[in-house]
Amino acid sequence: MLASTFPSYPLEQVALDELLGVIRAERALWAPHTGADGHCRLQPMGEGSLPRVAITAFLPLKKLLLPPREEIWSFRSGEYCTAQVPQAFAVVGVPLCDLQAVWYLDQAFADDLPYQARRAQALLVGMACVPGPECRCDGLSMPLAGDLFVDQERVWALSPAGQALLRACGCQVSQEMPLSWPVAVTGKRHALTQKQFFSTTEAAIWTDEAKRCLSCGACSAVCPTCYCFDMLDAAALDGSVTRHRIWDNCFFAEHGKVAGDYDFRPGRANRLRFRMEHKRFGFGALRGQNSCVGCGRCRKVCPVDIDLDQIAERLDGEGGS
Amino acid sequence: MKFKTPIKLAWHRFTSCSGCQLTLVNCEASMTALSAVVELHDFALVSSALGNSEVIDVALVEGSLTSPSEVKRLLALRRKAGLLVAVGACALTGGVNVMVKGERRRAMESIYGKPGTEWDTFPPQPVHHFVKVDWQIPGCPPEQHELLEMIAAILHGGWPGRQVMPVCMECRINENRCLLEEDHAPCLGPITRAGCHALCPGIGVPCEGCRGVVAEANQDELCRLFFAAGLSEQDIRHRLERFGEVL
Amino acid sequence: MNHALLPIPAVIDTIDRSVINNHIFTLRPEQSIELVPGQFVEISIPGVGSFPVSPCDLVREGLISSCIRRTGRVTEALYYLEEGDLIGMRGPFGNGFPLSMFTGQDALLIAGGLGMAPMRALLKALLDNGQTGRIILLYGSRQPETLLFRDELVSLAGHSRVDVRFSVDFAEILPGPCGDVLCRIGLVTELLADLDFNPRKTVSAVCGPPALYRCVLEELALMGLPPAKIFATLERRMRCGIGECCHCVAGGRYICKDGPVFSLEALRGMAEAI
Amino acid sequence: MTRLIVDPLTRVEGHGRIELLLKDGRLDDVKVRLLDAPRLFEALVVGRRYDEVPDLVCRICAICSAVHKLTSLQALENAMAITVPPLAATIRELLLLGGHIQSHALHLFCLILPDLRGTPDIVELLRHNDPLAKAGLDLKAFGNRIQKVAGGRLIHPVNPVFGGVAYRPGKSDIETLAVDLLRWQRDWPDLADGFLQFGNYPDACPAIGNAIAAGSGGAFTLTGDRLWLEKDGAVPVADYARLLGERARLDSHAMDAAGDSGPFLTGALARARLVAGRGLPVDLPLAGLGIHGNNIAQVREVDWALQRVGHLLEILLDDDYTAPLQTAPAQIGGGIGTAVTEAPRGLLVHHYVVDEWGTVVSADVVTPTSINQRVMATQIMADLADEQNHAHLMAGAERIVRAYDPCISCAVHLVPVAASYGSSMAKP
Ligand SMILES: Cc1cc2nc3c(=O)[nH]c(=O)nc-3n(C[C@H](O)[C@H](O)[C@H](O)COP(=O)(O)OP(=O)(O)OC[C@H]3O[C@@H](n4cnc5c(N)ncnc54)[C@H](O)[C@@H]3O)c2cc1C
Ligand code: SF4
Ligand code: SF4
Ligand code: SF4
Repeated sequence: MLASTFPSYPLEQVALDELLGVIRAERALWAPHTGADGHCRLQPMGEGSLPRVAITAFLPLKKLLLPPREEIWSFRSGEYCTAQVPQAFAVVGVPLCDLQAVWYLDQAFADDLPYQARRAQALLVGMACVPGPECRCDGLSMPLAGDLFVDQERVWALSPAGQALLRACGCQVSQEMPLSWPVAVTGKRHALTQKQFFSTTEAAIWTDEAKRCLSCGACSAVCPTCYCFDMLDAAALDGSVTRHRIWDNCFFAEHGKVAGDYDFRPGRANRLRFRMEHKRFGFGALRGQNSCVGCGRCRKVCPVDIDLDQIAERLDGEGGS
Repeated sequence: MKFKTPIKLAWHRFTSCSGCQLTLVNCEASMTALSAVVELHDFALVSSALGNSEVIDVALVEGSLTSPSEVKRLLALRRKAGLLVAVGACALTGGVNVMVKGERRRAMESIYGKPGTEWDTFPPQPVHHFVKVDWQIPGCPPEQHELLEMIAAILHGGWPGRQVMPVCMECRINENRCLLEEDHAPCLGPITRAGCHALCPGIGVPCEGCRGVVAEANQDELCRLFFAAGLSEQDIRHRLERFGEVL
Repeated sequence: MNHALLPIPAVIDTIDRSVINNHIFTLRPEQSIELVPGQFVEISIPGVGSFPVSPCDLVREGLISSCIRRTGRVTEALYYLEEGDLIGMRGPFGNGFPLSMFTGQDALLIAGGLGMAPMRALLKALLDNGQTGRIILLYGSRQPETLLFRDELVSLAGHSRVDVRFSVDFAEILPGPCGDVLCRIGLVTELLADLDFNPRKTVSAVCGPPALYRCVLEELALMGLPPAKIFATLERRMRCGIGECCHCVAGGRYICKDGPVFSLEALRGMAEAI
Repeated sequence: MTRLIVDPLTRVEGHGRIELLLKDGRLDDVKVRLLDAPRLFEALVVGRRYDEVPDLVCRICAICSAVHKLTSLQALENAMAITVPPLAATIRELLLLGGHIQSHALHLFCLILPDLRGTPDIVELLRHNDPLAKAGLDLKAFGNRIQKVAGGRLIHPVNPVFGGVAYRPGKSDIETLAVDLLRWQRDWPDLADGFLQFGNYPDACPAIGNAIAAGSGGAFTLTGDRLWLEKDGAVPVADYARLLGERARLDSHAMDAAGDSGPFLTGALARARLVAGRGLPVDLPLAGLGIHGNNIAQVREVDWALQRVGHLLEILLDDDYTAPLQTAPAQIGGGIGTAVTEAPRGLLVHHYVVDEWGTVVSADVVTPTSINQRVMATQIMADLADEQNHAHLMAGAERIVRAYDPCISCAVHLVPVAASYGSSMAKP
């Protein structure tokens, strides 16, 4: 158990419904909702009280922070206009892994105005979760992003905004001394060093797994830290144009192509490897930073059961050879 | 390919169900806007203005080719059209018409009796077998927005951008439950080119692949999955050949 | 944080159509954009799309010139536009060539095909600031007819500090009056063979298609140039230009942001880079 | 001898032509030829699994794709003795009605209205902000919204599946339709009057042909187990082949319904003539109406469809959410099944023979336009007998054919009765 320095309040001091009321007054509210088909999705939350545990939704928070299809600008009568500023919203019932993923996106999109505009409108309320069989969260258990965190006993303020909300609910004295942080990570993920990974470029495992891979892109679509995108213009008959940012995917044939149809990343094996490289070692300024938060979504959705952790194990075994 | 508005737009139909042109006619909300930027020239389904133009800016072509007279009409159209766009599965690959097996004459006779053997027809061929095709719009039926965005892009002097990806990607974006994974249903989403917003899986119907096969599709693995799910080899063939050109 | 994804309106000022399918478009953005050679802008044709392009000249009086090859969907649409038409532009993106490294050194510039366009901007910058020693330009093209900026380069050859040599892959007759310029039939790398230069006092820049990089970069190193002084500019499918969209990643680095100009030293550690 | 040729026919679905033969300046003979290229659907479905066939045959024609799909499903379900759950039947009927509304709106406002206004097409009308054209398009859009909600995909709907439907439209979609419907129940009478105000239908002889329509004998419906005839009573649908007597023609790619009780007239006007008083609000002296009265009958049918849609939406709004959507076949077995549906333009028959492994061994499709093919020429002869101006003759003939709202890709289906499969129904 880690010690936490986040200020917190025992639940009996915080009336959750009142807290919800305060949030609702200013924001559209989203929460995980499990449908009749057994799948949980982040949905606008109707009436009713706060959920008490976090559930890993089908699509992670990126669906709200980096929407699958987002207007970036529009062009009318010779002017390029920015898209409208999004409305304030709150998401309650976010699991720890998704909060960590938001931190990662925050870094990756540090210079991105549309992302940051949306992010500034978001209030994130984390909650303790019940890890499922797919979960492989690892590393740090202290949230890196978010505003509030609710467990069975306390409400933690993770940010000044969260703190202010609690104050608005009449919580005056914060708990200053370090309390033990309530969430533990499962720690089941196979560690893999860059050296191991890069010494296995030619390993048979890539072609092996790639034989099965359907290139359907499901794994990266549902991954909370996959963020490849494409830009597409949609023209309207009145002459106006809207540019959209839409999710792209490194499994697709066009991803590594340049003019002349030259492909820098031909074949599924290379593409699979590329995704794993991103997950384990990050790109650009985030190089070296693990971006897999262990939410288990990719494992769950893959129709042919490709599992990056299993690949990591096998690479470990083959690494020396 | 910059044209003066209104652009002269023709729609020629060959062997098909008319679904592609109906798709455009079904864009009721955009009809008024359309009327401001296009002029219909050969569009027999909705217009009586026929053959009164020496030059067509954009010719949309629907259907597969099945007779010499159709080929003649297509060639004449290509000669007068600035741009030629093949619309729909039939025009792109031949469409479901292609599935007729065996010798054509025999099939004709089985249906029409003796008169059938006298018509000059051949097995359905896609448009690109005969003329240069400048742009393609897939689907059976095609998507309204793809037709409209293409016309709008032409007004800007180019073709619209589009993503090359499988239906699955759109299906996941829509957070549909996966029919392949959960029901072992013969969904062609993983190998079918997207753009329909995963319309069919969205209501629980496995994708029939009407938009054609995506680039670098892994058909072998998908067939293996179908086989494991209990489909016979013939079932799988029938499923794939509907729009997949696996004849 | 500025909105790096929002284009500025830009007007097509002039179009030089002298080389087929390689027209030079001079654009005037509404607000001026400063670029060093090797950096790039994203040009946007609304309703059609956008593409990255490096200028082929120094930015003068707010005008940005690029030699743009007609290769695909978006560049094709550009070819139907005319002087006075409005498009969009955003940038500058990327690092550009390390101009200061050329100070007091000789420059060995190697361009293949369209690579001559960005190379010309570098050449101009080096000539302008006058602090580079000898400048050797090796330029290879498929045919004599597609040699870009030919007259200009030929006239440069008269310059005492500049040594220009051409190669063409195939030709029926060698290009007409080339003045002092040597033109060979063959690959541009063959021009290196009888080149006389001091590898320890030279900085090299290479720009061209992937095939060129594969044969020329390591060759230069073998000739004695330190890998940290050999530079290449890479091309990728760039959607954002600001190190986000992942299309240009090679070896964990964003070519649009960390590059597009990399030293051979850096490239050696980047898988899939060339 | 002069030959006038109208080719291609415009503002009708599919490719057809009219040949007018004049002797001494007077109309002597008329040929209506339906020339869509043959697509051999009836050969194509042979050897395919029963549940694949509806997905294929709906591609016979886009305008009628829902009707084709539903009729073939029904025929195959009949062959295997399956009854779909009531909820599925409701959703299917909703789809059918959406199709009727859209198809009638298309015919009346996009194809006929330009004639009444004297323009080549609706685009021209829209350019001049014609209010009727706009409102008509709106109605068409409404029909399409119904089809989209009930059918999943607008053209070639995917929601109807063997045994029922795949999904139940969401509550909010149904509610939105209900709101739209209220507006249309309010606005339609004015729009209908607007259309009917044109007094300039060409004068015409009464519509020729023995009216035929599907029905059950009770209230007005678009399906049923019998074929009703204006003259000669009714026959069970299974007897359709004998009654209609389809056979191939050398000069047309569509079969010809040459049965003894014919020539037949099918479509909205025929329905109206047959079922007046059974729920279809027709308050017209039908007997004397010429073929252009088919347009009036379609207008009246829209009244009925709007009412009926309201009724179905009500069912869908307060039904319970556990109701089954599909009936599973007890076992895949062989059988023979026939089903009939009133498509917007008339009677559609699908007939299949399925073997004991569920494979279709023969198929037959009879479409409204091939049924009407005979009367078209006769009607032109009758209506234009005294017309001598060539331009008027050609325009008049085209307008007469257009009035039938023909669908030529439907008509040019195929009819293989592969004798080797031992089918029960042989064609002359
Ligand atoms: C830093 C940099 C500098 C460049 N400088 C020049 C220059 O000076 N002159 C010049 O003519 N070209 C230059 N290019 C290349 C130019 O960007 C491409 O030729 C152009 O994008 C082709 O676009 P298109 O839409 O016409 O082709 P498309 O039809 O889109 O594509 C043709 C091929 O290019 C691929 N492609 C699609 N989009 C892009 C994209 N955004 N970038 C690269 N490839 C893409 C496609 O996969 C296809 O294989 C440069 C590229 C980079 C990265
Ligand atoms: S790689 Fe898989 S487990 Fe890791 S964060 Fe992405 S979806 Fe979750
Ligand atoms: S249902 Fe079909 S399209 Fe959707 S994810 Fe599954 S396989 Fe892909
Ligand atoms: S889901 Fe498949 S069958 Fe359905 S519209 Fe899309 S591509 Fe066509």
